[in-house]
Amino acid sequence: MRVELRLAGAGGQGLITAGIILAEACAKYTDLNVAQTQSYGPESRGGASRADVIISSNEIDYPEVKAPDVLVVMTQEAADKYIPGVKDGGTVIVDTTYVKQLPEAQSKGFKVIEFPISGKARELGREIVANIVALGLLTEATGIVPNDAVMAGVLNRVPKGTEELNKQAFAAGVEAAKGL
Amino acid sequence: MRVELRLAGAGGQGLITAGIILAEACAKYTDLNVAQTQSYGPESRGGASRADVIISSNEIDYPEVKAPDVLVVMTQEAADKYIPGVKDGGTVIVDTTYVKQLPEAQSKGFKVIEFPISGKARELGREIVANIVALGLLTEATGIVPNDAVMAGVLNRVPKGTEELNKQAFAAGVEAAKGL
Amino acid sequence: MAENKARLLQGNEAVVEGAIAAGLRFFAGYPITPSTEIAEQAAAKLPTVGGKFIQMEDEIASMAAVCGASLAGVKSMTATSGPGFSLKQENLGFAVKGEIPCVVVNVQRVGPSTGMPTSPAQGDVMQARWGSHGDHEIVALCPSSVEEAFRLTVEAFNIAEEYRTPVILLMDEVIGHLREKVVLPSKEELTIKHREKPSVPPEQYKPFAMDQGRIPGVPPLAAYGEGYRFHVTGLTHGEDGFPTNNPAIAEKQIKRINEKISSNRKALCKVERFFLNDAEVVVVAYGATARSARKAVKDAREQGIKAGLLRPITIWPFVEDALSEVKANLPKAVIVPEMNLGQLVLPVRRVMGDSVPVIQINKLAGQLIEPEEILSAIKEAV
Amino acid sequence: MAENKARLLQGNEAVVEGAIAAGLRFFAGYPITPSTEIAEQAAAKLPTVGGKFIQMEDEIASMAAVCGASLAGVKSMTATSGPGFSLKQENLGFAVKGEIPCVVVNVQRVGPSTGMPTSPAQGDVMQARWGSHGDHEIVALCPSSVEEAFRLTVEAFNIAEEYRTPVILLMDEVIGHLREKVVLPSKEELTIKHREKPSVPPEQYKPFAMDQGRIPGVPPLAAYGEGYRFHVTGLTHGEDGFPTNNPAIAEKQIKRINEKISSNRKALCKVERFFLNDAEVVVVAYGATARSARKAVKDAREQGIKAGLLRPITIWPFVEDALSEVKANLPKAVIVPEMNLGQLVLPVRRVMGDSVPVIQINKLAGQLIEPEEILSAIKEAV
Amino acid sequence: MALPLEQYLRVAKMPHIWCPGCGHGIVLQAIVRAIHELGIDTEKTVIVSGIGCSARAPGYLHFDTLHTTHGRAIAFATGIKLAKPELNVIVITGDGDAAAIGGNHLIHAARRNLDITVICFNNNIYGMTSGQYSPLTPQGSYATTSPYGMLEKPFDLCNLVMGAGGTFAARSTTYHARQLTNVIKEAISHKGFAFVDALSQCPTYFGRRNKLRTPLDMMNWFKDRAVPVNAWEKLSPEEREDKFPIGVLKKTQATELTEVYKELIQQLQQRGGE
Amino acid sequence: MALPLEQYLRVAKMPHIWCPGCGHGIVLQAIVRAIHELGIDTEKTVIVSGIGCSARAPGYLHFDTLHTTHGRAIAFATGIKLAKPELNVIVITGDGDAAAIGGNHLIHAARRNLDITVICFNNNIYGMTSGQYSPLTPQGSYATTSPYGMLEKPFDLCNLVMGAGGTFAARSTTYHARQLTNVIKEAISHKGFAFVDALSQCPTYFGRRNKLRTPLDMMNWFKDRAVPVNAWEKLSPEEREDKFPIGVLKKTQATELTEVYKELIQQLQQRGGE
Amino acid sequence: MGQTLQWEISVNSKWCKKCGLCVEFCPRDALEMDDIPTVKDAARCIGCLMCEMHCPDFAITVKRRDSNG
Amino acid sequence: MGQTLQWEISVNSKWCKKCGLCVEFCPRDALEMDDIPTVKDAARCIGCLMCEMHCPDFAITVKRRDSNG
Ligand SMILES: Cc1ncc(C[n+]2csc(CCOP(=O)(O)OP(=O)(O)O)c2C)c(N)n1
Ligand SMILES: Cc1ncc(C[n+]2csc(CCOP(=O)(O)OP(=O)(O)O)c2C)c(N)n1
Ligand code: SF4
Ligand code: SF4
Ligand code: SF4
Ligand code: SF4
Ligand code: SF4
Ligand code: SF4
Ligand SMILES: [Mg+2]
Ligand SMILES: [Mg+2]
Repeated sequence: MRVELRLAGAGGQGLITAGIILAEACAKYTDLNVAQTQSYGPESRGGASRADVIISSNEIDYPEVKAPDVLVVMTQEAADKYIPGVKDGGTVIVDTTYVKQLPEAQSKGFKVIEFPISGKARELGREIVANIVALGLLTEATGIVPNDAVMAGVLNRVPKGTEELNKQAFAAGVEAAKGL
Repeated sequence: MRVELRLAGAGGQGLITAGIILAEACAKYTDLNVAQTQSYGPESRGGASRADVIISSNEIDYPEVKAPDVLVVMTQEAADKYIPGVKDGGTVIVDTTYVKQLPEAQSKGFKVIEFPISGKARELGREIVANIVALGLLTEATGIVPNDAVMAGVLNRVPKGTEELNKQAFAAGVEAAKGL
Repeated sequence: MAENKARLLQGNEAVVEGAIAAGLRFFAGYPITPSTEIAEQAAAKLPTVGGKFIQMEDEIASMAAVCGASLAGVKSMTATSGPGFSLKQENLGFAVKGEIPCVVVNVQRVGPSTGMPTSPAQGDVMQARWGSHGDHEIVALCPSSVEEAFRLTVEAFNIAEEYRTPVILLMDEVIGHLREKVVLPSKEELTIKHREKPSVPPEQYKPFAMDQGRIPGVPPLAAYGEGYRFHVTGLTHGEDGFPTNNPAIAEKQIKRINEKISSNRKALCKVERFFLNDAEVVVVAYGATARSARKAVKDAREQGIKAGLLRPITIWPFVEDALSEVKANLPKAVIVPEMNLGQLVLPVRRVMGDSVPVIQINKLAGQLIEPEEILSAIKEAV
Repeated sequence: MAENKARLLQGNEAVVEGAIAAGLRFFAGYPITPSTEIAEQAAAKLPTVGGKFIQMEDEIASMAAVCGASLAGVKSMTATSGPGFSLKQENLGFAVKGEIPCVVVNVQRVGPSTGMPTSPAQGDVMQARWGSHGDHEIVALCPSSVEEAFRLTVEAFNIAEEYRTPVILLMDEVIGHLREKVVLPSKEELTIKHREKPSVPPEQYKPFAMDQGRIPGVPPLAAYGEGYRFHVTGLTHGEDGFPTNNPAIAEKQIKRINEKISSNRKALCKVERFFLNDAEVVVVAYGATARSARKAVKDAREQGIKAGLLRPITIWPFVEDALSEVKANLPKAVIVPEMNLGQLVLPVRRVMGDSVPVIQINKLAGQLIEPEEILSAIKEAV
Repeated sequence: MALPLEQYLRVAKMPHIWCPGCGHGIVLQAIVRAIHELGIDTEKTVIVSGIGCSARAPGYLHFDTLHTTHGRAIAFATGIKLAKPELNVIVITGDGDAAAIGGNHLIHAARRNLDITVICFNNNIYGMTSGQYSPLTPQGSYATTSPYGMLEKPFDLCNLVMGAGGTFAARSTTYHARQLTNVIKEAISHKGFAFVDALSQCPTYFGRRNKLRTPLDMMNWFKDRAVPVNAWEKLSPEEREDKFPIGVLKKTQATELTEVYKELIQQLQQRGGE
Repeated sequence: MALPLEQYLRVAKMPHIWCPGCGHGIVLQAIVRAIHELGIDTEKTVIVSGIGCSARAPGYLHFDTLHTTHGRAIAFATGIKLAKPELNVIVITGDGDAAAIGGNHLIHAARRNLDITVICFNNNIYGMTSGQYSPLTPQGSYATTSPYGMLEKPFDLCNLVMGAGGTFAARSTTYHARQLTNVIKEAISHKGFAFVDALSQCPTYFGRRNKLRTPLDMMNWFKDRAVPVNAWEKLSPEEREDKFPIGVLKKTQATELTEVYKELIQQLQQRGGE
Repeated sequence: MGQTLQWEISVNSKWCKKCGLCVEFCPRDALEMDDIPTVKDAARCIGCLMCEMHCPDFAITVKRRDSNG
Repeated sequence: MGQTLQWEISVNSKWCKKCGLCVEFCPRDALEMDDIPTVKDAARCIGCLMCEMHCPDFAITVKRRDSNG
């Protein structure tokens, strides 16, 4: 088993953190192997941001994602750029707050999960937790890493005083995935 | 024909200048080839000083002196160090002002010319022209480069106002060689 | 919920973990992508174990400070990438000449010049060997995974200390920035080596002795402030450490410093062999590229092709012996994929001579070579 | 008393004479033995021809200033020795990447580190090729006499200008400090080349065009202040000179910059062949060492031994073709004497493969290899 | 008045890569405005930079531009100016670029009094590499490499330049955009080496870590601490604590290097040169 | 009183390589005397140098000694001091070593206020490489690379160090050997970065070319131009022309880097460290 | 004439990064932040250029209208 | 006691480079330059150490004699 996940959007949306939390939970609480990479802008500026996670029951040789099984897109730009590369039969999670139009599907028959991720986060109080909402969605939708492991990871990484908000955000994401 | 000449003594005695003058005269006024090298101290400090000149009717391949045909020594240290390396049957010109004892001759049958070079220069007015006295001796003793060519080179290189003194010094060297 | 012993660690972080485990207590650096996390982690962690971090004014000063701290008896390291590695070369040569144990990490990015700062490359392989002026040997190690980044950092310190020499950890951006699941060895599992201290009284101490020390040619090293009052210089020096112009002594010393590495090839040269025994096509790959190569070899085997992988873990000194073994089996071809225009392939070709065709796969612009590219070369070769 | 046209000139002086004849009008340097006379002569002579000399604060700044002046349209040079050459590597890589014509002289002394500042060596041969990070090609020329120091300096400028690239004049202390009788060619006898200027209007100018210019892969170069308003960066860039992260463009550009040198080997690689036709033993030697080799070959011939000399005048790119010709004749041995631990012998071995034994003679501590040493190796080999 | 941007900017390369609210854009505009108001020939002006966020500026300027190696811009500029003294040479640099790795070139250019203008986009941090401390990071401030607060003292860049013998030194901030433009104008007009310490905000890496949450907070921080130079001179040492002077801090005339060179060459050529 | 030389010198390495009348020996003696008079532990003192005639000094000193690369002594010293703060670290450097290639390390060490002492053997010239100009060569003076007279302005090294934020700066000359010893003593005793500009003569390369024919001529040149710092403060700008102040020019206290570090480590370890 | 608007303010939405500094620096409160900055009350504008000069993105410009604009 | 010489001056001829600075700096004219510096008039010496401190070669030293020397 080798599953390739990708979270893509803009710098500042916290997708790298989300990717790391997922990967870390996977490392600590499962027997699976995991590798996480990300894209960097020129030195470190730049708008786009991308985090990749590979989870595998075997050794992970080639450490990069070539065709994600699961993709989360949180900007229109990311949607346009990455959706066409998703594996046949894969899953695409779309933040409908920002992604208004999906690129012409090349009939790869993948599953699309649409949810106003950022909007939900705003609703909860601060858009900054959109990444955690997305993480909830992703965790629940993939089902590879136990929800409580990821949740623990979230609480480990977020600033003091924001735990409650993040819990809610994660839960909202999980709910959304369940509901769909 | 390949003749190897060496002038050895202490820094400040002007032997490098003497070597260059001789080599330059040879280059400009004869059909012979010439190569001149010198020793450098650590970076550029240090007491000992040595100038080598190779004169040859053929191309000069290996540019360093291995066993001089003619050696001028102007300090005891130089005498001790370099006399043993002179070619069999070579010539050694000794500044008896400073060289008080010749190293045990390994019976190479070389010709020794002894002359109080620095003393003579002092006599003429300034010890600083000892190198030119030595040059006179060397030029005359070897007879490879015309005396007037070397003399012209001397006048070219020495500071303004010291021409007369240097002329005398050169002449004194030539005389000394003739007299011996 | 049962937490296992594993952690998620970034390659660059693993270097700092490994270094501190190996005894690192002084880090001087200057930020540069993609190595910066090493400095950042060192800044955060060193003071908690009583060590010091300093961000110097540039890479030259960093390398200098590292040498100074090491001579004061403290295990020291710096980290950089291409442009900074170029700047360190003069003082790296000083460390070689002064036989100062230390570790220099180069997380390679695309060059030449500023290049592509965030993109991976393996373009400094030859520079690691030849970047400083004058004849010198260098030890360079190249990890292919985060766990190995940890282990090889420990190993780099051990070699630096045992051989009194700077050791280069030659990473690439892929491994530096990659996060992987790792289980770090416990303190007990690790062998930590320390430089040999002089056993003679100060008056008899020769810091550059020809024939003292556990390893032939590696003289014991006192620390400043211990009463040995010794001299270290970048000038060619005798056994006592003072400059010499005596060609015989100079030649002996320069040779000793070179040979303490070159004649210990056996001990220093580590490789990983993967399906080599009966391999008809051998891939020689290192760093991140070796991971693609491994995948390609596995895929080839699955398709019934007898492919194998030789992975140099030690990049310098060059793994001549392992390569000669490969040559002895006369494979149909040796394939050398590199994220550069072809660097380690040069000594590979030299060893293979006219007997074995050497095929190179090169990618320059910051993209990891893919398993498929290697696989198809393998297929072509058989 | 008839004065002939000859002069007595030092190797270092000849470099300055050659440079000024080639059009040098800007020199930035930092003193270092044994190259200092080059700076001193440049300081004295340049202002007399309207040029500028500046002693910068260090070698890094010197290399930078040289690049700046060249982009302003003025032929520029710097000179140094090992430690300074190490420091220049980062900006040398910038010159390669920015395709900035200039000449860098390295008068080699004994290394590593401070080494033996006044003693000759050939220890920076590999550094010249690989000293800067990232994949880059370098042109390096190596004179064996004072006259050749003059001629190759002119040639270095010509190549720099024609190929828009830094060129290294790789001398050794023997040639740098040697004074010899030379007859310098007159202005008329010399071919002086200049960089190609753009023929298009500024709006259309692409300073890093893939396919413009007299020599394929060498785009014309405007000068600052001429209205072209172009951009130069050390980042990997596209044809317009602006940074790109597009791997395809990046790959093309890096390849172009490398291939404009590597694919012009034929034009760039100069050698001297001496008694090679029927040689049973071939000596491959360069710089001062080649003079001893020449003597040894002559002596061998006198003794009836069929020895020959191949002298690489171009050190980099490596004279593969000439070496392959040598290999084709299957001599009994190739002998490579070097004042280092064995550097150019590495590519020689690579080319000779398993067919021809390669014997190396190495001397490290600042002494010129003597003809007798080479001769006896020749005798042993036949 | 609005600037004719097409004349000065490579508009096709815009928008620039800087983060929202980054002060560098404000300093860049001040430079463009200064050049515009001075009416300098854009074809005879070269802009040189090192490496950093700041150093990306020349890429957006429609001039001859040179984006060099980290810290070395001034040394490259020295070659350009000496080779072609008729060019205006302006160096754009960062606090890391100019004062960390490039400190030596800065002080030597100041000493030589070569007629170039150096404008330091001083945001107290290494922006490009994501927030390490620089030699301008205030003691106690947080950066990724000073997780316990900066332990070292920062430079005062104008003092450094003046200590090196520089003939012109000025400081302003992005808050004082108009004054900043004016001191840049003076700097460019100065015959000799001119240095401008242009305080700029890096909200992304300095602000966030140091409780200055918005670009405006950072600019207000400048406002609260900046004291016009004539007022500054009247402050006691205690009053100066935590404050800094803005305006032209030094302006003197001295022989300028390209002028000296010109004379030397003329003399030599009169003597009969070659 | 005569010094117990065997205690401080590697007598077997003497005589040193310096030329007759070279000022470097006088400065070296002043250092030895200062150390002797302060009663410093020679086993806990490291002497570090770069490259140059001056930089050869450590080879003659019976201490732990380090002869590094050109210009980098202060950076090496920084590593030593930070790694083992209990050591006294003294840097011996030349004007080329400290101010040309090494200028950046000098100003950064001054800024950091790391407790090391830097003594610059300032002979206005590159001695070791035979007389090229240095950043301290007076305008108009001759050197092998300024055959038409030095075109650039020199640094005032104490001003440079003070401009960089240095807490201690002093100057003296070989003529004023006793005072030189005293300022070196003060410098070594200073807690923090201390810089001494020790004017020294190079008769071989500076003197000869500049009509100062003997070492004594050169030392008299120092005498004629040196003004004690209290007298200096009373001079008008015109009176200062061609003169320079000697003595301790600045001495202030500020937090010292190894001290700051010590506190940080203590704090962290109290917090529960690892 | 007093009524005619003297100043024309334009925002380049392609370059604007929405930092809001123009709005903050307007001494006359003539601007407000919508998605991008917009003119709240053109009549208040006195053409002081504070908005323009504090825009890091060259995205807001203030021009004097032709006298008979 | 007044007559006893208080100061013992010694010159290390192996280290002395004959620069003459010691002689020049003696305020009491107690030294003179022979081949190497020598004491001309020991009685004039006041032990001021000017000679010693200005010697670049550590070659001249001035010691106080034992009180009953
Ligand atoms: C030789 C070298 N060292 C380090 C770097 C990495 N680097 C790039 S920019 C930078 C710092 C930039 O800081 P600053 O000059 O203050 O500019 P800012 O980004 O803050 O505008 C560093 C360390 C490099 N490119 N080259
Ligand atoms: C990197 C490097 N550049 C240049 C040199 C050559 N070099 C050696 S000493 C020196 C100058 C020494 O001058 P200074 O520091 O004033 O010392 P002095 O000899 O005058 O005492 C130079 C340029 C070197 N050794 N290394
Ligand atoms: S990181 Fe800081 S300096 Fe760089 S662009 Fe962003 S705000 Fe500006
Ligand atoms: S060259 Fe000058 S500095 Fe060097 S030892 Fe001689 S006199 Fe002293
Ligand atoms: S010009 Fe002045 S008043 Fe008008 S909108 Fe801009 S800031 Fe406000
Ligand atoms: S200041 Fe500029 S970038 Fe910021 S909101 Fe206003 S127009 Fe947009
Ligand atoms: S101690 Fe003083 S008085 Fe005595 S000899 Fe020396 S200089 Fe003269
Ligand atoms: S000062 Fe010293 S070296 Fe000079 S003459 Fe006197 S004793 Fe000799
Ligand atoms: Mg900055
Ligand atoms: Mg000096």
